[in-house]
Amino acid sequence: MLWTGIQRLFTILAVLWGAATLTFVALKLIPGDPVSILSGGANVVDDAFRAQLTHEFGLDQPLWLQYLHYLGHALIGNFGQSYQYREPVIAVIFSALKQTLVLAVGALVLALALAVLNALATAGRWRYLRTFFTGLELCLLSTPVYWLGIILLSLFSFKMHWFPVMGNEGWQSLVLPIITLSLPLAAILSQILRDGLEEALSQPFALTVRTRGAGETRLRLRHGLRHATLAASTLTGTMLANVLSGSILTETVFGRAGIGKITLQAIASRDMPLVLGIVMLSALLFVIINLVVDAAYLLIDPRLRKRSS
Amino acid sequence: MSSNPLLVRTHPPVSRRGGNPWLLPKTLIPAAFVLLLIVTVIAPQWFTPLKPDDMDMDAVLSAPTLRHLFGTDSLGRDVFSRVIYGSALSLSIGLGATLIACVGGMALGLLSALAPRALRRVLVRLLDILLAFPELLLALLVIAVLGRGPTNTLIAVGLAGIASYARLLRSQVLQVKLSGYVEHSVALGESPLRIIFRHILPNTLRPLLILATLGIGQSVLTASSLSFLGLGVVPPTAEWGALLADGRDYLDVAPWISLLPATVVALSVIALTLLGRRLQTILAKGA
Amino acid sequence: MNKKTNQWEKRPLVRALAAAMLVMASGQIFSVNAAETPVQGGTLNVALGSDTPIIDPSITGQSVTALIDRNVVDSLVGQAEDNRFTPWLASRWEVNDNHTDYVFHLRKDVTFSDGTPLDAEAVKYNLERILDPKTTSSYSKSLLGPIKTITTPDAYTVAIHYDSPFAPLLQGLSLPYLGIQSPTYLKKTQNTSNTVVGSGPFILKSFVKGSGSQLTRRADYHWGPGYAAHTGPAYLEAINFKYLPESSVRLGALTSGQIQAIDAIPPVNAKSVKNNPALEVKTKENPGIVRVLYLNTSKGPFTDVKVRQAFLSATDPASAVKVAFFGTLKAADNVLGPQTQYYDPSVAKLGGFNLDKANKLLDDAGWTAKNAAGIRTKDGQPLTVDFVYDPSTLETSDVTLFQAVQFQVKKAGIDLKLDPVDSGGFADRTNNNQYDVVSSFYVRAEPDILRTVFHSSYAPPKGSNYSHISALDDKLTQAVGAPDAQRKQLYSAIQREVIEQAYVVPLSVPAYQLGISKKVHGISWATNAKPNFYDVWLSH
Amino acid sequence: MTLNSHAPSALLVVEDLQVDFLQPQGTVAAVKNISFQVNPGEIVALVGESGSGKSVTARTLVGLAGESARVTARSLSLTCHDGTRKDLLKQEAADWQKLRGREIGFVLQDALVSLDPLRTIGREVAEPMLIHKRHPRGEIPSRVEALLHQVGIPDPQNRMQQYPHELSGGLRQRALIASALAAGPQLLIADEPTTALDVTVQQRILDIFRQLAQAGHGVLLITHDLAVVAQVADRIVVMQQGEGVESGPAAQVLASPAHPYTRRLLAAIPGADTRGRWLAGESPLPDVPLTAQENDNQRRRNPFVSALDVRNVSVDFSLPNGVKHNAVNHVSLQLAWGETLGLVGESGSGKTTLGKVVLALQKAQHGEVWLAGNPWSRLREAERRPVRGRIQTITQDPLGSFDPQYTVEQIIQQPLKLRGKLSSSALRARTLELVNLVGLNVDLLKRRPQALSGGQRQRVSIAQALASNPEILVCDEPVSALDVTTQAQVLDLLIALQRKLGLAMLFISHDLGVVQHMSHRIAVMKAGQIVETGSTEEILGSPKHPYTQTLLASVIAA
Repeated sequence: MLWTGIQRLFTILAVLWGAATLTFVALKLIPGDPVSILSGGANVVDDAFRAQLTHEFGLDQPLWLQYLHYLGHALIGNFGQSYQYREPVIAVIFSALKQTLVLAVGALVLALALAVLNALATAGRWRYLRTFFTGLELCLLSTPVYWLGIILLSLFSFKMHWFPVMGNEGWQSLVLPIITLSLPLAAILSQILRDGLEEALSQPFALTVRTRGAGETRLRLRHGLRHATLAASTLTGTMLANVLSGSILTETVFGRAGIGKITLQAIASRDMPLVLGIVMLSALLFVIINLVVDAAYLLIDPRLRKRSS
Repeated sequence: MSSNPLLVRTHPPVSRRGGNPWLLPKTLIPAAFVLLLIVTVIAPQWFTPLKPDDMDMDAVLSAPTLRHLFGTDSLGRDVFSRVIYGSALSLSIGLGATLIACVGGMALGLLSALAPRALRRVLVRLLDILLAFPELLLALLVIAVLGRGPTNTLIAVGLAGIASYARLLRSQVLQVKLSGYVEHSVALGESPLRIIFRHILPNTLRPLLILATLGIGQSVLTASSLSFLGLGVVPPTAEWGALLADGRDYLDVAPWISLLPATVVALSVIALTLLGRRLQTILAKGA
Repeated sequence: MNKKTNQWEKRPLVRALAAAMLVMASGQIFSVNAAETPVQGGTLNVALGSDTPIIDPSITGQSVTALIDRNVVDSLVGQAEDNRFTPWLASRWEVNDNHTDYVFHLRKDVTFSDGTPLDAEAVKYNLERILDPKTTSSYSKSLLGPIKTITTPDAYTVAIHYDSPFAPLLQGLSLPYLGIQSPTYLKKTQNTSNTVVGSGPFILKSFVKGSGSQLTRRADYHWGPGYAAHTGPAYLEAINFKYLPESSVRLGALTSGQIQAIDAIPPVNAKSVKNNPALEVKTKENPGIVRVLYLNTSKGPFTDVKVRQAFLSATDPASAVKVAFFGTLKAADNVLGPQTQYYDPSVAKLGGFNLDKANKLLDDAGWTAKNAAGIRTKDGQPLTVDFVYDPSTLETSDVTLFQAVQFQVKKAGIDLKLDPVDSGGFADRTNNNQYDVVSSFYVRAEPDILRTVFHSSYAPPKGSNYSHISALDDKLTQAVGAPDAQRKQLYSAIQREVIEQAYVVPLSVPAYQLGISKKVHGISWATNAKPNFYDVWLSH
Repeated sequence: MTLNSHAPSALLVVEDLQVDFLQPQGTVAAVKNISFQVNPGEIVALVGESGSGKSVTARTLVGLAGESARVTARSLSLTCHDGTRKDLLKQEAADWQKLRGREIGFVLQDALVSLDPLRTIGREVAEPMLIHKRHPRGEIPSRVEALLHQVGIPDPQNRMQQYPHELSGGLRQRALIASALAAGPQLLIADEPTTALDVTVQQRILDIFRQLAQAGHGVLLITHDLAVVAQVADRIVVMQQGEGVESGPAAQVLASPAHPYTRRLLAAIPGADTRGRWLAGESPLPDVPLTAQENDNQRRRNPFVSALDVRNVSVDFSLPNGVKHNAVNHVSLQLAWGETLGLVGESGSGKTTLGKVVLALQKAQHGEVWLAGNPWSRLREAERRPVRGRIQTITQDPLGSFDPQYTVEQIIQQPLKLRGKLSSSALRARTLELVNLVGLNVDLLKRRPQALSGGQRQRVSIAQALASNPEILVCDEPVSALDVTTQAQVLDLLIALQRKLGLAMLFISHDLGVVQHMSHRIAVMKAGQIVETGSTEEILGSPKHPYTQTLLASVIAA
C-alpha cells in the first residue's frame, strides 16, 4: 500500500518534471527578448537598464544554471516572478484561476446535467427525439466554440439584453460563458452517456430489473445511469483538456480574465516564469484529476476494489 | 453461451435494408459533400471567377448579390471566393495535421506498447507527459516556437494531436496483444514479427483510421481556433478560421461576412464526421 | 461633433482656436441638453479595449495605466488641451532660459489618500525612485531626461538641475507617468505593480489585471489642475474601468446601456453609434508620431532612397484609411500629428500618392524586370519587403489598413509581405534587424518624441529608431534644449527631411475615440489624447 | 401436439401461442402454436436447442418479447394472488409492471451479469419489494435476510452487503432466485438457471426449485439440458424451431420419446453408455485411405516414449493484491500415442492453465513438459517454433482465436503459410482437402467466421489445427458452447479423425459425460492438482477419490 503510494508520487513527479523540462526547452527555443517585455512597453531602453533587468531575473546565467534554478525553486512551489506582472507567478495564476474555476466548474456541472437529462430521455427510445438530439449534438460539435459564443452573445446580450456582456462581475455575466463552454461538452457527454446507457440497458441485468416490475424510469435512474457514468469517466482526461482549451477561447470571446487569457498573453510575451507555472499547473491538475477519477472509479464500480480480506 | 441469448437490445438494431450500405443516402450525402470539398481543394477556380485577394475598395461590405454570392468583406474582397479558396487551405491543414497526428501517434503508440521493456517505460512516461498538456496549449507553444503561417499551423495542430492517437493505439495494441487470436497464432508457430505485421497492425490500424476520419473535422476546428486567437495564417491568406475571426467585428453591420462562412465550416465538419461514422458502422459490420 | 473635428483637421494653423472652440462646443451641448448645473454622484462604467498588467505608472509605459492613473495621481504641472502649462501640485515654477534649472513651488494643502502630506521630500523621493535602476523604471525615467541633481531648498520647494539643456521636462512632468505617489506607501510596499496611492480625485479601490479597475471619489479633494472646469471633489461617486477586448462585446455593452463609455469604437460601427440618439462619439486626435511605416534604411531594398520614395508614392493613405476606418480617422501626411507642438503643415505637399512617380523611381533604381506574380525584380531577386508586426498591439482596422496598403504597393510591383508575430517575436526581429518595415505610433504632445524614434542611439533594442537613421542626430540633440523659436525651426527641418528621405510612410493620424452615452457630460482631454474624468458628471 | 384441457387451478395457461417479429424483410415467426400449462406445485420444462423459441416464449409471458413482437394466442392467462385470471394479451405497459415480480418471478442465466454488478445483493433482492410496496421500508432488511436464508445462502447478514462478483457462482444464482421471489410471486420462470454452473453446484440449485415446487410454486424451467430436465421436471415440452413437437409427463417423454427430434436429442447426449457409438447416428467421415504423409506421421512415432510427458509442473499467478495463486500444483501426466486423455474438473481447477503449459503458451515455474521424448517447455520460443506444428489446439471459443479480419480460407491457410513455400495451387488443394476432411461446405471459404454457426466455426478451428499434420491435439472445452446435436456431430468428428489420423488428444472439459464418451483415460483435477488418474472404466467403475465420487454422483444420464 505504502509502496504503491510512493510509486504514484514518483509518477506524478516524473510527469511534472517532464512537462517542466519540455516547456523550458520550448521556451528557450522561442525567439524573443524578455527584456523588452520586462521594460513594460517603454520605447527607450538603455544598456544599464537592460543589464539591471537581465541580472534581476537571472537571465545572465548560463542556461543549465537557469534550468537547475528553476527546477529547484519549482520543487518548493516557487515559480518566480512574472515578467509582465512583476508579481509572484503563483499569485498571478491563483487570481486568474478563481475566475476560470467558476467558469469551468459551472460549465461542467451544466454540461453534466444537460447530458444526463438528454441521455436518460433519449437512450434507446423515442426515435424521432433521439434523432433530433443526436443531430443537435453533431451540430454543436461541428461549430467552433468561439463562434458559438459570439452568436449567443449577439443574440442574448446585444439583441435581447437578457444578459450583460461585461467581464467578470455578477452571476449574470457568467451565464453566457458557461453555456458557451458547456454546450460542446454536453454534446460529447450526451453521446457517451447515451451509448453507455444503451449498452447497460441491453445487459442481462436490465432484463432482470424489468422482470421485477421496475418502470423505465427506475431502471434508467437506479441502474443504468451508474453504468453510463463508468463509460463516461474514461473520457475525463479528454474532457478536462476540452474544458481548458475551451476556456481559452471562451474567455477571449467574453473578455473574462482567467487562466486562458493569462496563458495566451504569457506565451505571446515570452513571460517564461508564467508559462512554466501554467504548464506545471495544468499538468498537476491533470494528474490530480486522473487520481480522483481512479478513486471515483473504485467508488462507482465495486468490481475494481481489491478484496480486503 | 458465448453468443449470449439474453443480449437482446431493447430496440432491435435496425437491420440494413437489402443492398449496398455504401449506397444509402446517409452515406452518399456526406460523401458527396466531402467530394465537393475535395474538388474545391484541387480546382477552386471552377467555383468562382473571382480571386480571393482582389480588392474592390468601392464595394466594401456589400451584401450578397449574384456577383458576390456571400457579399464582400471590409476590403471589398469576395467572401465566396475566400471561402472556396479558404476551404483548400483549411482542409489541407486539417488533413495534414491529422496525418501528422496519426503517423506520430502510430509510432509512439506502437513503440510504447511493443518496444523492449526499458524503452517502453520511457515512452509511456513521455506519453503521460504529453497527455498532461491540453491540446490547444501544446499547439500554442508550438506556434510560439515555429511562428505563424499555414504550414506551422498544420504542424502545431498535428503535434498537439499525437498524444491522443498514441494513447488510443497503445491501448488497442495491448488489447490485441492479449487477444485469443494472437495467443493462438503463437500456438500455430507464427513468429513475433509476423504476428505484429499480420495481426496486431491490421487490427489496430482500422479503428485508428476511422478515428482519423473523424479527426480531420476536429483538426479543421482546432486550426480555426488558432486563427481566431490571432495565431493562424498570415493575412491576406484566406482560411476559414481567419474568415470567421475577421468577420466578427462586422456581425451587426455585415453579418454575411462571417455567418455564411461559419455555415460552410459547420456543414463541412458535419459531413466529415457523418462520413467517418458511416465508415465506422459499415466496416464494423464487416463487409 | 464630426463636422467640427473635420474643420479643425483642415485648418491646422488655427488648431489652438479650434481646440478652444471644441471645449466650448461640448460645454454648449450639455448646457442645451441637460441640467444647467452638474449633478453630483453616480458611477461611470467605462469599457476599455486594452489592458495593462501593471498599474504603477512609474514602472510601465502602458497607456491604459496612464488613463486610469490620471484620476489617482496628480502631477506637478498640468497641460491644457491648447498645450499651455497650468499649476497643479506646483502652484508656480521657474525655468531658466537654456532649460537646465527648474524650480517648483508646491501647494501646502495637499495630502495623499493615505494621509501623508505632500512636501518637497515626497516629490524628491518619487523622482529619485524612478531614477534608481533597481526600480526598473523605463518610460518614466526617459521622461525625466539626464537629471543631475534634485534638491529641496525648503520643505515645499523642489529644484531640478541638468548639466545639458533639457526642454521637454515640463511636458513630461504633466503626464501621469511622472505622477507623484505617497512616499509612505512606496516605502512600505515591496511590489507596487498592483496598487497605487496618490493624491488624485479618486482612490484606486481595486485593480484586477485582465478584468479592470474600480475607483472611488475622494471627498476632501480640492487641488484640481489649473485647466479643470471646476474645483473641489470630482462629481462622480465612482468610476469602473472594465477590460473588454472584443470590440463587438464592448460596443454591445454600450448600445445595450450596460456601460456609459467605451474606447476604441470599431470604425465600422462609429456611424451607427453616432446615429444612435442616446449615444455620441468623442474623438481626440493623438499628438506625437502618427501611424507610420518605418522603412529600414540599414538593409535590403530600402537602403536605396529611390525605393523608399517609390514606396511612399505608391501608397495612397487617403483611400486606404477611408476603407479601413470608414472616415473616422484622417489620413496622415507628415510624421507628426497636427496636434503636436511645432507640427509643420507645409510638409504635406512633399509626399502624396503618385503611382507613375513610384514606377519611374523604381525603374530608375534598377528594379525593371517583373516576375509572374507582377512583382519587380532586380538581379533575379524579387522586390519583397518584410513587414513585421504584432497583431496584439493593433486593432482589426489597422490590419485592414495594412492589407489595403499591401494591395496598393503591389500595383507598383512591390511585394509587401505581412509577417505577424507575437510580442516576443516582434522584439526578437527588431532587435536582430530582421525586418524591412515595422509600424507604430507614439502619443506625446512634445516633439522631443522624435528623438526616441530617429536618434541613432535609440536603434532597437534600445529604442524605436526602426528606420535606423543617424542623419538627424545633431538636429535632434540640439532641439532638446534650444530656446523655443529655434526648436520650432529645427523640428520643421526634421519633419521635412523625414518625408523627403522617405524614412517613414505616414498612414493615418490615430485618435482616441470615445463612445459615450449622452448622459455623460464634461469630458475633456489630456494632451496624451486620453479623456479626463475629473470634470465628468452623469445626468439622470 | 395435444391440447391440454386445463384444470381450473392452473397458474398459467398457454394455448396456441404465436409470436411473430416484424422486421424490414418481413415477418419472422419465432414461436408457432405452442400450448402448455403450469399448475401450482409443478415444474414444467421447456426444452429445446438455441433458436427453438423457448426464450422468446418465456419473455412473452412477462411481456418483454420486444417492441417488434406481435403476440397472438387462443388463450394466455395467469391466475393472480387474488384469484382472478388475467388475460396476458390485454395488459398495457403499466399493468405489466404490476404483474412482473409480483405475480411472475423471473430467473435468468448467469447471475454475474443478470444481477446489477454495481449494487449489493441486499439492494438487488430488496428491489421488487420496494417496487411492489409489499412491506414497510423498515422491515425490508429482515425480509431480505429471511429470503436469502430460504434459498440457502449461509450468513445472509454479511452476504447482503456484498456485491455479485464477490460471491461464488452458486451463491449468486441463489441470490438471483431470492430476488425473483422477493415480491412473492406464485409462478417462477427460470431461463437456463444452471447453465453456467459446475455440475455439483447445479444440483443444489435444482434442489431449490424442487423445494419451491413443493412449497406450492409453479415453475416454468427453460433449458437446453436434458439432464437437468430429467432430474426435476414433472412435465416436459420439447420445442424445435418455434414449434412444440412433443409434450407430456417427464418420465414418459424421456423413456419413450414419440417424436423423432426428441429421440435424436436424447441419443445425442454423451455419457458412459454412449462410448463406442456415433452420437449423431452415423460416421461423419466416408472411408478415405490414409495419405502417404499421414502414414509417415504414424511411422515416425516412437512407441517407447510418450507423446506428451508432463513432469511435476506447477504454475503460480500473483494476484493484483500480491497474494500468490497456485493454479497448477505439481502435476504429472503422460499422454500415449493415439490415445485420448480426458482432463475433467470444475471451473477454476487449473485445467485450462495446464492446457496452456502443455502448449507452451504458459511458463511453468516448476517442472517440465517433454514432447515425443524431446524437451519442449524448456526450449526458447525461437527453437520451439519449427516444432509447434506437431501439437495443435482447438478451443471453446474459436471466434476469439481467429483474426477478425480473416476469411475462413485465410484462417485455414494460416498454418500452411508457415511451412515453407507452397504453390498457390498446392495451397488451394490442401485447403480443399482439409475442408472436406472436417465436413465443411466449400462455399463457406470466402465467408468470415462471424457469419458461421457455432458448429461450423468449430469445424474451421479443427481444420486449421489439422493443417500442420499434428500428432497431438489439445482440445480445451471444444464443445461446451454448442447445442447437444451440434456437440454430438463435433464429438463424432473428433473421434473419427483420431481413428483416421492416429491423433493423441488431451481433452479438457468440465462435462463428465463428454469426457466419459471421448476418453481412453481420465484425469480428475481439483484445485490445481490431479486427484485421480485411470482408465475410463476404472474411474467410472471404482472411483477412489471422494471428489471423483461426488462428481460422478451429480451426473445422472438421461
